[in-house]
Amino acid sequence: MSELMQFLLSGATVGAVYALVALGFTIIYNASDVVNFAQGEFVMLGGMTTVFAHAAGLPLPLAALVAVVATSALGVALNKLAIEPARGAPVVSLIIITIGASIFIRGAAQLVFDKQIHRFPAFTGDDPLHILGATILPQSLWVIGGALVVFVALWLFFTRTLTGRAVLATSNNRLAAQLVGINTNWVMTLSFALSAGIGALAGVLVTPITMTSYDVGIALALKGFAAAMLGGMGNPKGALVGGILLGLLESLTAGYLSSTYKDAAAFIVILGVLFFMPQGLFGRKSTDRV
Amino acid sequence: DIKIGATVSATGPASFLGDPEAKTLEMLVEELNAAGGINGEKVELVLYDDGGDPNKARTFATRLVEDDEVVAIIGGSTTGTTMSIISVAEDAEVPFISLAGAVEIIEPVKPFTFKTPHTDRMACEKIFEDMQKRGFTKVGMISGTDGFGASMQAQCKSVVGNYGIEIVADETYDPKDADMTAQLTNIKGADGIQAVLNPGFGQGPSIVTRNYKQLAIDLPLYQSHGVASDGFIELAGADAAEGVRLPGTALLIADILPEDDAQKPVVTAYKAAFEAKTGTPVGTFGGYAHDAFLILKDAITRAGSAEPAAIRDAIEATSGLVGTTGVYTMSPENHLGLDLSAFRMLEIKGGKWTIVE
Amino acid sequence: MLTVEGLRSRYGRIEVLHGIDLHVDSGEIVTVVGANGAGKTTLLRCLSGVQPVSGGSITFRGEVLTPVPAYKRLRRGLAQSPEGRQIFTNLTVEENLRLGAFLFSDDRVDRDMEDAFQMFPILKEKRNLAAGGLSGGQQQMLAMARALMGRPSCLLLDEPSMGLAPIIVQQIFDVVKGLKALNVTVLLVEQNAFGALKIADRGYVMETGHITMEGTAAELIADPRIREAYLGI
Amino acid sequence: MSLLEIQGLGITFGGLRAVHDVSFKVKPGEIVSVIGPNGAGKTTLFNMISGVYQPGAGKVVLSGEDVTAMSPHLLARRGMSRTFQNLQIFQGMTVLENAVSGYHLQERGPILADLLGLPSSRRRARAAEEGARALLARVGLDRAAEREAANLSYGALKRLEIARALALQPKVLLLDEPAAGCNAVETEEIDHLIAEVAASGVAILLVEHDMKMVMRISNHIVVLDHGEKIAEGDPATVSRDPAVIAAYLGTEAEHAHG
Amino acid sequence: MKLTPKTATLLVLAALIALTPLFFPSGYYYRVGALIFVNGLSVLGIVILTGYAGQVSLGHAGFAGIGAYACALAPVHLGLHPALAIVLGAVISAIMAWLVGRPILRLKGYYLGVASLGFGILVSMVLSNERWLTKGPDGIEVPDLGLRDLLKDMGLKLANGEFWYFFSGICLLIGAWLVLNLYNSPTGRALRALHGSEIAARTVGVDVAKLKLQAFVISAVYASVAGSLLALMNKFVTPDVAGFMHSIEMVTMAVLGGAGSVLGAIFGAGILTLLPQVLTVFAEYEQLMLGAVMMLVMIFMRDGLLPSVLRKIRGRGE
Ligand SMILES: Nc1ncnc2c1ncn2[C@@H]1O[C@H](COP(=O)(O)OP(=O)(O)OP(=O)(O)O)[C@@H](O)[C@H]1O
Ligand SMILES: Nc1ncnc2c1ncn2[C@@H]1O[C@H](COP(=O)(O)OP(=O)(O)OP(=O)(O)O)[C@@H](O)[C@H]1O
Ligand SMILES: [Mg+2]
Ligand SMILES: [Mg+2]
Repeated sequence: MSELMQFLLSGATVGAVYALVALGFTIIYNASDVVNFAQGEFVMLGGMTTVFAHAAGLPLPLAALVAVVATSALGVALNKLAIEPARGAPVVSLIIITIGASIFIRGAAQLVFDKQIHRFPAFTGDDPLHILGATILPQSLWVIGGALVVFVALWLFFTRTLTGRAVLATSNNRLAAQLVGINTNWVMTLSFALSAGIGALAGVLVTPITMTSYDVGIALALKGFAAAMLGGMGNPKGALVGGILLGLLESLTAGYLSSTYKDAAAFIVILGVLFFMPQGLFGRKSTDRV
Repeated sequence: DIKIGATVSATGPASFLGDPEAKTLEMLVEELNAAGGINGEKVELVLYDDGGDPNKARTFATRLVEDDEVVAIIGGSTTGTTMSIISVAEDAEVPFISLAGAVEIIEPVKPFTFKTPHTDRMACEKIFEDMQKRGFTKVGMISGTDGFGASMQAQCKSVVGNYGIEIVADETYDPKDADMTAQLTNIKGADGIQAVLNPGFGQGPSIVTRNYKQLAIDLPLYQSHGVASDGFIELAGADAAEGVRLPGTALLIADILPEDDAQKPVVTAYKAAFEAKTGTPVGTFGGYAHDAFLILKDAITRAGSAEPAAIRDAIEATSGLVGTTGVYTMSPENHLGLDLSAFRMLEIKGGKWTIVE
Repeated sequence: MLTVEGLRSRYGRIEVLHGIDLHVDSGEIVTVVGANGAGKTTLLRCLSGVQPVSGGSITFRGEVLTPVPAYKRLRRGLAQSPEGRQIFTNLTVEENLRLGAFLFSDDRVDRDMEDAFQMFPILKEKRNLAAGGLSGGQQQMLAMARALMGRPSCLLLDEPSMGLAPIIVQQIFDVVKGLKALNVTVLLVEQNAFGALKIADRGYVMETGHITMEGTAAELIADPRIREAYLGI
Repeated sequence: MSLLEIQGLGITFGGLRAVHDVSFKVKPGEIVSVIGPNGAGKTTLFNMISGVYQPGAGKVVLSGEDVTAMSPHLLARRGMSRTFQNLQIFQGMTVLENAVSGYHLQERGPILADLLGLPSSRRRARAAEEGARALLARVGLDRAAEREAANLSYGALKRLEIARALALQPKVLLLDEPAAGCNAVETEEIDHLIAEVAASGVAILLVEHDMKMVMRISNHIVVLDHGEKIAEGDPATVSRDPAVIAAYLGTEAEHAHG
Repeated sequence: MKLTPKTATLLVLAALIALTPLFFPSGYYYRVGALIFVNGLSVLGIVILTGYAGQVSLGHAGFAGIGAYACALAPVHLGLHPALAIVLGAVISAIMAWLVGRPILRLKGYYLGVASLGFGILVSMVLSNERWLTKGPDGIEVPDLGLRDLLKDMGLKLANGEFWYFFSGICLLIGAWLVLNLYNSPTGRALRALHGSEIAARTVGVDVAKLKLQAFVISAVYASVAGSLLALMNKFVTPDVAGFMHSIEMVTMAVLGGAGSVLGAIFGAGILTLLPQVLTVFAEYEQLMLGAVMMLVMIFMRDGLLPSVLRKIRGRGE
């Protein structure tokens, strides 16, 4: 029993990490249909900037704020310098741009920062909390809470605000969006700022658990991508559920079957789900008619 | 000028290895040239970053021998990159000193291939020796699935029987995993388990150590030489790392080595220089590059020539050369030249490395 | 109100508008007729700013529009119901309409929406369904309604009757005529040239990127060339 | 004997009865038009007949064979072909290539032959191309053959779709608003084309809102409203039917005759 | 004879392969050339799958892994000649592609991407974790192809690098010839049609499911053969060959060069293979430059390098 509980807590922790990354994908995807493969780098920047700002003497909360703001600014710059000039390019080209950006950011990070592994102290100490015979670190609660908060915020944004609707409209039909007076460039800028900010926030939250270094981005982006697809790309609910589910799958497989093939099990489940639900769990079906 | 080539994994998944190696080589060449070079000739280092990709490593090795026409190659941070360089060096008859762990690199012996790190089998032996001394007979393993962890896991399993020890739990994790409590919960629950060994490098072992503490597992934890660096204590936290043992080199304990230890001056000098130059703590891996360069320098000096064949012969004749990793004595049958004594069993106490016994 | 002088536009290296001159006065309904590929759609796209202009000028209420980006033109009062409907297929009918009023956040939005629903009751029935599921004609109605939600002072309509049932076509033309009373100016591109000319004040004929004829609607309907080439009478 | 037989076809979308119990028959050489208000279910009916949607009820019988819910490519092999209300052209191909693609069933061969570029493969391709050029000329697009299809104007694309559908040399041709976006004169050209095709023995099922065209060329008209068949008969009967006038034609009814 | 685009492409390619060695200062260039050709070969598969049929795969390295490990394992365990091992690898890849493709090709866009990614990761996991067979993440040795010795016996003496340069060059030419044949053939046209509109393709009689599967299988064979060649050339292979990064690299090469055109994709393979070699002069700035080049190319040449360049040239000609 306590074993199962431990697996669940472990899965929830890891799942929340994936969910945070997956949530970061949603906004840019919703605005442009582009899966931003540099999303993992935003997470890395959040962690690394906090580490270095903290080391430079800033108190942790301030360092974290600096990291989120700086990363958002970088997101905006990415949009202005690389995505906007390529307007009208096919989606694959935009994806290659984001891959290029991720390589670029990683290359810059190893110069600006270093290639060491870093972490900073957990926000509220390292004394594990005990739940039904299992333990969880307080920082995990921060991560899980962070994922929930971001989810709720995004969900409200997309369903309750006109701006959120404008984001969806932009990806659905850019031309029409302009015709109804939406500044699509601004929507893109906003999306990149928000996505990058969420990514950085994820980095800040998870670093005390997972540690960080200049190259943690790829692996995170990959898992986050898988989680987002499992849940249905573009839907915050999908990102949250997909992330947590992926984390649970991994830890339960590691616990009960084989730790070696836990990633395999996760992907097999994803394949299975997509077989029956080709749009993921909560993905919206395209409603275009012929 | 004497052209020496190097290809290391300064970026990519193995940059923990390659980055300090690259920095060490650059630093040493600078130092050497400032001191007048070898036999009056300056040394030029041609350094490539293969990013941990064996295919790239082979291309760079080809480039080094065919295009840059170097007299020797240092590198191959990982076993994978090393293995793909070997045939290039052997075909071109250029001496090659690898910085990777696996035994296969030098077993069977190939004429031009050498290596500086201990083999992972030696690390296993050192650890099991210590476990045997403490009377453990049932232990668990949790290994990274990267080349380092997987290779050491396999080596350990092949020698563990010699020590009357049984592996009662065998778990793995992906090097990028964020949490290993699931695996550790299983290990914790294994029957009669007395100690746990964690082969791996990167952040994985730090996370394992922290999760170990979180789960309040009350058994001795052994790490591998893969994390032998002050950075590990910092990442895992002194609290969680308390009592962790691992086989390390003299480098880590430069300041507490007895004055009469032959390695003391070598490791102290390297540690001071490296930390001053890079601002990051020394680790075992930079030491491997240091020793490779040392062996090469020594060989060229003794050979009095920078011909690849002459250098090869001189490397094979290395004897009693004191490096950071240990004291090297090579022979036609032994292209590593280290023995178990090079490893020292270390334990973390109060956030510091101490020597066991 | 709207003046176009020497307007040129190209797709890549191929120019499809070779200097268009036309004007629409305030409160007027002006129609442009022409064969497939004449460049009517391109002209409207230039006016709404989604198509780059390579020469000439567009002046709207005394302001040169050329440098104004597309999304700002609705703020100036210029709305378009584009060719191919261009609705937001993934959003609901209501969301489509609300986005049509993206610039406004007052109570009038709800009233305008009720008006739209009154005009096209079917849209009210489907208000919470994804617009992509609508039938072709329903989508066309939505496109029209959405353009009206932007409270235009000048409305650009690209084949608004396409795919509509005859009874609705009649209604659309009535609506357009009714806009006149609200002092909304309309530039109407129609293949149903007869229907369009009947409600229009003036008309232009466009052939392969040139304006080849212009006149009052009555003149054009009476012109035998037009009758033969476009009205099929 | 009828070539295409629709028997009690129906489908619902989340509670909405988009089409309900619709039956009729089309004979070779006959032009049957389906008319009705927007949203009556005409396109949905087409989608069911052509295998794009799975009907919830009823049967589609083609040349005596039950082809209900059969995949479109199998229907194509049995001689059914269609155009789309919402254009479905092959982006990224030239106009000619779009038309040639219509010959797929005739020109296809073993993939290995195509990979190896065997003469047989080239022969097939050449034959299809010749046919396609002739068809493009028939719809007046021969001068645009080498242009990127995506760059054509709306009306031109409608005609390209007709050409592509004809390329299949169908026994049954479904046309969904072929004259949309064409002016009166252009519509008449399409009229002639359709009549010509029908005269060659093809059964044609037509959806169109241009009443002049419908009344001119239809042999038989089926009227749908809210998914159900509300009237049926020859043009003259249907256009005088008060229910049809109320639901659909409005005052246009006079024009159709005038 | 009229110079069709197909023969022109093949001639350009053949001339490049035959003539550039005249300018090679050292054997290293043969190695780089051979790498470009092998990468080009694997990217040709992507041309069919992505460029023609518009289906995304983020897991094609999995097939390269199968091809590579077939050459490492079959000669040792089955006593197969390495040349036959290439064939065996291709057959296994084809079968795997057929099995995997049937369920996943129903998916679209990113969903297909993630499903294929899953397949690639499964392959690379098996290669890393089944040590008893594959020797694990540190890699395994691959026997010599033996063809060079055969040529030597026939009196044609080539250095190892030279041999692989010409051998992979010829393989690339054959591969390119096949893909070019396909382009304007009925099947090629049907593939491009389903890219344009799947529903319309079906109504003109294209068996979309079957055709996608065929494209998937063919592209898998390309990746597999390229993987085999790479392994045989390096005489050593690690599970990295099947890794996610390698899959991404393939797609990037294709898109960067111009996925819809054979020469473009090969061009892309060339650029992405050469870049790391050229960028070594930037030492620590290498990654930075690589990323920047990728972004710049896609921003200013959105359809890929070669198509954009050609359009520029043609534009000036007019
Ligand atoms: N995206 C494009 N790229 C290149 N050429 C285009 C593009 N769109 C339209 N054209 C060409 O521009 C010309 C004018 O097209 P436009 O769509 O404006 O015609 P139209 O008068 O609206 O025709 P229709 O009545 O068929 O809608 C045509 O020759 C068309 O082929
Ligand atoms: N995929 C779908 N999802 C939801 N509703 C649908 C779908 N397809 C059709 N409908 C509904 O079914 C009804 C019939 O639509 P259909 O497109 O068949 O009409 P139509 O007769 O072709 O109209 P039009 O003349 O406007 O083209 C409409 O109310 C439409 O909203
Ligand atoms: Mg038009
Ligand atoms: Mg319809």
